[in-house]
Amino acid sequence: SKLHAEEFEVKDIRVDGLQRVSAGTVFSAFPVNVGDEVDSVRLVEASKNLFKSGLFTDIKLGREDNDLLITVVERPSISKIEIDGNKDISTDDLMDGLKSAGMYEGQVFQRVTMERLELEILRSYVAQGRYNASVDAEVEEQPRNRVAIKLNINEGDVASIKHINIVGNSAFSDEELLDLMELKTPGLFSAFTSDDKYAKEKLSGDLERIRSFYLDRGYIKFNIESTQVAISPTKEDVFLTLNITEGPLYTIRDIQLKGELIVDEDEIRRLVLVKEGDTFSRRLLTTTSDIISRRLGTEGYTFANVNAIPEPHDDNSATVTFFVDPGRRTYVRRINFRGNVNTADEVLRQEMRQMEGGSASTNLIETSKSRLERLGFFKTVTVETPAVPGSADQVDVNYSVEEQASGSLSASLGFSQDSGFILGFNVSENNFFGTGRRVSMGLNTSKSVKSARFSYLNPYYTVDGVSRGFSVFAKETDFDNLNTSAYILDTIGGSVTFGYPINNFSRLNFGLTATNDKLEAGDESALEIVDFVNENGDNFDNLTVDLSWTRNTLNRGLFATQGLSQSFSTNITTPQISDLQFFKANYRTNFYQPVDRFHKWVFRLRSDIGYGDGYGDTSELPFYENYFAGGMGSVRGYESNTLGLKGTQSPTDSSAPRAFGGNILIEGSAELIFPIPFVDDQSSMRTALFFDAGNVFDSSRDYNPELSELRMSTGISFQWVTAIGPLGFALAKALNDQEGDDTQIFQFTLGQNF
Amino acid sequence: CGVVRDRSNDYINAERGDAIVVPDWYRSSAIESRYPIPPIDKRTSLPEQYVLPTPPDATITILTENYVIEKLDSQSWLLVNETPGRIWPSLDQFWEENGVRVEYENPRLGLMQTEVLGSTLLSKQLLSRINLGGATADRPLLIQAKLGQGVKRNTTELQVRVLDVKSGPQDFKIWSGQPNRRVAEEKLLEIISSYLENNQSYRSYSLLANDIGGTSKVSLISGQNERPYLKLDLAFDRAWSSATKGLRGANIKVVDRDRSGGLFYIDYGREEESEGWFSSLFSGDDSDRPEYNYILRLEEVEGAYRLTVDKTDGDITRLEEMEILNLLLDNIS
Amino acid sequence: CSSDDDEQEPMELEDFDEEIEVVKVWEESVGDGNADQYLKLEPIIIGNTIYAIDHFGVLAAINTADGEELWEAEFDEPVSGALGGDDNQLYFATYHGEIIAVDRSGGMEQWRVALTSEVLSAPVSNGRQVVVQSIDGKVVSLNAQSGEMMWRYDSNTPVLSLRGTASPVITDEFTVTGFANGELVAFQNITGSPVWNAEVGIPKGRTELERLVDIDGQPVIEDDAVYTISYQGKLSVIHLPTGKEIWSKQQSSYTGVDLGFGNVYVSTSEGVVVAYNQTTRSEVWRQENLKFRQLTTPKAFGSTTVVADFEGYVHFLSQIDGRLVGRVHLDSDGIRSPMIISGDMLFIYSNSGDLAAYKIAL
Amino acid sequence: CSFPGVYKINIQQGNIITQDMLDQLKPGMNKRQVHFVLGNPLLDNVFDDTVESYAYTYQYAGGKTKQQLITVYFDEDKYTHYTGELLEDNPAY
Amino acid sequence: CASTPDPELTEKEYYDEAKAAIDANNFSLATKNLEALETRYPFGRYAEQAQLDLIYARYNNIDLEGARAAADRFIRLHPQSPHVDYAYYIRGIASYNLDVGLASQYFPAVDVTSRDPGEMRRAFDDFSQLLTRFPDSDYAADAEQRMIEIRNRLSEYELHAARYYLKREAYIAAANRAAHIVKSYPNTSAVESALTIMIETYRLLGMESQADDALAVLAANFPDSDSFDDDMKFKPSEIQKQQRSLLSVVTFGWFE
Repeated sequence: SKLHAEEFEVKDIRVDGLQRVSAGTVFSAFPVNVGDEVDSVRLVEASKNLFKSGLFTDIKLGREDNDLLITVVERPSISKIEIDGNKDISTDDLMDGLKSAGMYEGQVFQRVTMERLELEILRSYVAQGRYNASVDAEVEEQPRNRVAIKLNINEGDVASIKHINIVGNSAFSDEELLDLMELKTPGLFSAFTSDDKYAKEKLSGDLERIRSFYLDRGYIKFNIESTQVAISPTKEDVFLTLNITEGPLYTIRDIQLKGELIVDEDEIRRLVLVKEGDTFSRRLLTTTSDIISRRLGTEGYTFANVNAIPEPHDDNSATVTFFVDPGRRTYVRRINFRGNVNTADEVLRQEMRQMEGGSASTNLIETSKSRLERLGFFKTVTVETPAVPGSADQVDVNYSVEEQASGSLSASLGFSQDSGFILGFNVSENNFFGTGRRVSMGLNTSKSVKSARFSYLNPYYTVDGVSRGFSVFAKETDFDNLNTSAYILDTIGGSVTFGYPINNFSRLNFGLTATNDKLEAGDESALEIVDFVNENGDNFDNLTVDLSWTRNTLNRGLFATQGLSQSFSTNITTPQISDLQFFKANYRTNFYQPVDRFHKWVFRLRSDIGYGDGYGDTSELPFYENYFAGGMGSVRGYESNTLGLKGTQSPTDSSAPRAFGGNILIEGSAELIFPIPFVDDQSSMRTALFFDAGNVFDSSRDYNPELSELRMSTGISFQWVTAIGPLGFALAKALNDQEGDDTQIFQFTLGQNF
Repeated sequence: CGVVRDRSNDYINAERGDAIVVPDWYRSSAIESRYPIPPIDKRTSLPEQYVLPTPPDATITILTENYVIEKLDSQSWLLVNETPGRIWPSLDQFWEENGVRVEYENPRLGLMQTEVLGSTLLSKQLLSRINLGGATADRPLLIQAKLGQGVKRNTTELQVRVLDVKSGPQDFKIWSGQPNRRVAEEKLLEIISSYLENNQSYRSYSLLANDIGGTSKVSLISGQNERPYLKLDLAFDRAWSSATKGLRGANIKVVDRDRSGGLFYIDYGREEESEGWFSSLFSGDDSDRPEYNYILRLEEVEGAYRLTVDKTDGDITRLEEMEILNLLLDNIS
Repeated sequence: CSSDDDEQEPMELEDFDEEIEVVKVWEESVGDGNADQYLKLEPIIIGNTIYAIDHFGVLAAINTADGEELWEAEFDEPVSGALGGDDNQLYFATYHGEIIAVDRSGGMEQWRVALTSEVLSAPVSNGRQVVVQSIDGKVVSLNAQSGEMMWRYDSNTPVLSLRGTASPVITDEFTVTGFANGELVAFQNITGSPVWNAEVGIPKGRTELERLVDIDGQPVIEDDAVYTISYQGKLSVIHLPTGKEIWSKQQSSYTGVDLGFGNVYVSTSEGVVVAYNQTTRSEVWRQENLKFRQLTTPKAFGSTTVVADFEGYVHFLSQIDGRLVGRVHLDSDGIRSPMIISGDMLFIYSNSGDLAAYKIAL
Repeated sequence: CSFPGVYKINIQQGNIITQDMLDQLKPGMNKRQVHFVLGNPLLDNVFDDTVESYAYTYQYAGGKTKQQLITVYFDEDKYTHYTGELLEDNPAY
Repeated sequence: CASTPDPELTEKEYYDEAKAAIDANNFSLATKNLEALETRYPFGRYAEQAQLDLIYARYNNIDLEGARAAADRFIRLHPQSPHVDYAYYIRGIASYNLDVGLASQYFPAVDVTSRDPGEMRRAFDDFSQLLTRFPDSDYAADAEQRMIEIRNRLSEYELHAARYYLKREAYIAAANRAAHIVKSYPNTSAVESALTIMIETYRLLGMESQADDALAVLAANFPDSDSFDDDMKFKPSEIQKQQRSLLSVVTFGWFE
């Protein structure tokens, strides 16, 4: 049934050789219909179209009087793909690569795609410096027109860099330039960091670093003439040679500003970081350009574009011209939030400093982003400002957040020898049901402590951030087994607090707390307690006024890496109304300074200074208001609340003397926060090396603060924020513990983030 | 106390607001719901407590065996677990191998009629196999076969008639509902059934026979001598919204549309000139390039809607038509 | 469970019956040789003095006959290219990309010129001009007396190349050298304009590795024919005046070639020593017991062909059929610099700086 | 002592229009040209496309809000005139 | 070192085992069998049914992402199958429930409309495809009702933003949010309040004609809205000046 050249009218079309592909697919991909007049040219064209479907390895056209016969051979489908021998590139990445090229189980197998993929995988290995890697695919025929593919990969080993040589450098030494580079000749840690392994991307990164190193130090004409990468015949060693020409050192002759400045010229001139005579520095110029465009951004020109063009002259000086193009004044049409599945829209929107329908300002958008981060409800906050399609001067601002647990829930049922059965239920949530309100409540009973508390705070009672909150608490503590001197104290009370922002970072808070304390000094109580009770009685009603000022510029609510938070708070009992007259004042600071660009290494300083004293007819700070020190959150390495003077024992008390605290607290710690190796998602963990120092002193027993008296310790701490709350562990070594101090090597807390 | 309640069924009493009526002297074109809900035909009442529906059982369509002869009072037919498009060519093959020439064929009705049997040795053997050989050899006989869509999807029903005819040239007889020679016809069905069963490898499909029964709602008709068009077997607003959806799915830029005229003005297949504010600054407001280069027309023909495409300047080539319509077909929902 | 094919494991040395007796005439130590760098600091013989320089700039002149040191000079330079020289001056180059000329009588520095990149091969001089090739594919000719630039040639270098470059060979009229892109080019000595350009290695294959075609050995010229060989390319014999290829063989080596006894000797990149007959152009013999021992350029010496390896063994093969006839051991740090023959003496400078002279006892 | 009150941020809303923008308006311009001169109006108008409002408000530290409204009139998509006058200054933040 | 693959069953055996597992609510076993059937007999007679059951099994195995992926695959492989409407429907249901948090499902106090609907937007598109292609599917009614709820929820989200801006006294932002509701969510529960907000903000901004337009539309569509007193006069209700002075907060509003 040879195909005749001349035309004929198709009566029917028959397809032979189909196994899996449906006849419909063939008919729709073969643009010829029953009743069509066809000639060989049109048929060839049609069969080419059918071939394009990629489903068939072979298509033959035949003719039986007026029936058109299409005989096809289907491509086999892939039944299984196996990959082995790969270590450096994960199997999933390889599978994804195959999938994106249309090679996955059930799909049609195309040999040409297979070869292309082999080449691509090989090339990605070579790019990683694995020069003697080999990739080959075995295709095994299987029944029912299927094929199984086995990809054998031999990664070979990575050529290590044996020699890096820079030719043509005179202004800076080889060591200085080599130090900039990520690629190194094998050093001590190369087995871990594998920085001696050659990779093309790393080389281009290094070249860029060297180039900006020179351009930042005045060498405008610096140029990398050529780089050679050579390999030893055994393919194990790589030799890098960089040939550079430094060119002369340039200084800046003068600075010119061109384009529409929007802001007056001398304000812009003040922002320029370089002046006549300075050595030329590209980094300073690009930073200046950023500063100017951000300044224009605040004026509403978010699409401002500023760039510095140096014009070298032959007397080794250069004129720098800043071209300022403000673009159009832009407005924000809508602010959208994505990802706040549990947190209400208002909780995010009330942090916004940028208004919808207002002139767009880059720093208002940035401040809003850091305010969201400072809430501590979100693991990550990202912002983009896409232009609104169809309008040249409007943008949308899209914040996408990733929520994280912002509180702790702990129910404890335990037993310890000294406080017997412990039953506790504590929940504290800073974002109560996503409403942004802070709620915490606790019920705890044990032999030594029975307490109940409830507190509520609405940080945004008014839209400006005036906060209002209240709390009630009742507590009965038998101190004798809390390694503090023995007495029983029953307290009940409540407080109401208000607070309001006085500027972007600081707040003023004030409130009233009414308490009733009942004291019972047991026969084992320390003498100081007995004296106090004799002097002041054992039942006090106090109304204290609490005033505090806080200022917080931390960049994140949880695990900050930059910024400073300080708070100065005082609480004074009101003279006439309260039975006791005393005051306490505290100054706390928390300072973070990132070491590297990615904030992986952060230096932290924490300090906490407190002083309390009686006034009027109360001679000293009531002992139960004493500060305590030691333990987690204070001076690690010492048992909690055991630092400072001990209470003088009553003659009848046989047990060891117990800590009594003091009215002066001095405490601080310095930490180096470091990334945990081999763990990639560290957003909810933090490890740090720490040095703690601190103690409590007691002016009334003239145990006054001295440096030598400060107990010190060092060690390593680990914090992990889990769904039920923050866990804290610390391994600490007390440095100058003196006789009588109770040290503890391992300490942990649940539910207390600090 | 209502504090804790499973709310996953509350969606039942969400009510649909009715469209805003805008007093006629206002412009209302700005109002266009971004979340239109397509109309549905089947309105069932919703249970209070929602239960995830189990998947429909499509296995009933899988026959236990592939070739079954079924009888219902006098009628008998062969049920095959294959589409008619595939059985038709196999049947051709069967006649050929039994030396019988097919005189008349009407694939659209699935009807075949053979020549008078007995003219070849093979056809004589066939006659004897359905015990009509020997004594009755002289009387002229021919066979009619009728293929139809099975009750279940992708299945075929085959019936045969052995007809007594007068000698001489025959015409294409009308298919008779009643069997003629029942015993011979049933025997013939068995023979065909076993033939088909051990010729499964012969898998040839016929385009004509493929259409026996059943077509889909949206199809691309590209007859040889007429312009290709998308046939939308839908009411106007369903057709209009499917076309809109198709255009959006194929992300073809719709510059303007005229719903009453059934027209879409689209800008397709041109490099996206950089439309930054620079160009509007210098090239004045009406840039020389016309906003759209193709027009899609939705018009009603014989009860169904047709979507054709035309070019604004110059006449459109068949390739362009097929390209745009195929792109739309893939994305129409 | 895919078994790692044991590619490229150096073969163990088998014993054989000695047929010749090799005598060490003298041995001197000159600095630290190639130190731990991957260098080939080949010494040079001018007249009856052999000059050798090590990686740290220790230059010694030694009498070829008795190994007496005539003079020694110290240069505080990271020497990377082997010694070149002519009647009155010696030349060597450093990692800093500088070529330094010293006078041949006492090693006094005459001039020094900065080049564009590292130099790993020996400059060559014909008394009037010095031609030096740096690893960025550039060839520079300097006036021998003043060091003034005469001409310069740039060749395009591939993204990845084998470590090492060829040193040019200079005749009265032409300078010929091979490049990392597999091309052999001849230059007019005075003007430096390229006379012809022969493709010895043609890059083929899928990855940068498979496309390596460096020519790293120094070409050898013998009566109007240039013998050279490229890595993963060809052993080619090119007609010097016209640049036409006379004959060639599919072969691969990253060292040079030598002629002797009517044969061309090659040690391939897989450590097989092969001899081809110059006239019949067919393979005469091949020695396969030294596979993957990183062999140096073979040298025709007396009736033998000599080649040294990475463990410091020097193997003497019979020029007739390539069988092992003699072996000595010089320095277990290995021998990588090409050996030199002058008269009936063989001079070897080992990786850790031993300079030895050998003779074959008749 | 002047006790620090509640810090209230400034609220700026609406298009910032200047006199030289208004001077560029010429009757007969179409909407695109008007938008090019004045910028896109931030206030969506839903029901009436013959008028566009360029409103501007500025509330300093939660205090009184000063307002400005420029209404631009069109006839069949052709600019006719505008009403309203500008405040002396209209800061952006 | 190649692990020994478990024995290869016939197509029907895999299917029957999966069917039994589903009936016994052992959905992880069912998923394992169905996935094995699909890879070994990608084009067998049971392939279509297996892929359908896989959607159901994965959903009940609390693997909503997997159910969605299985539905996508079914739609791509069997566009003509009469049961493809089930795939569209379950894909929608999976997206609908993907982001539903514990709190928002069981605590009515949590106003779910002010949270990001997350994948519900995608659920709306999936259901919309179902309704467009299969208006007569028996899942259409349920899908439609969910679409109505999603749409209402989206419009309420806009209303929250509008009301915040009223409190923030950013009246242009509030007006735009309200206008956006009227323009893009014309047939939802938030339209009435949106119109009221438009009227009040336009009046405040001095845009009398626009305010009247909005009032006319409100009257036309919501004659019995409680913004009208009995003789149809408009009573502003949305804008309430918040007491933002410190004194009022401290004194619980007694003193301004």
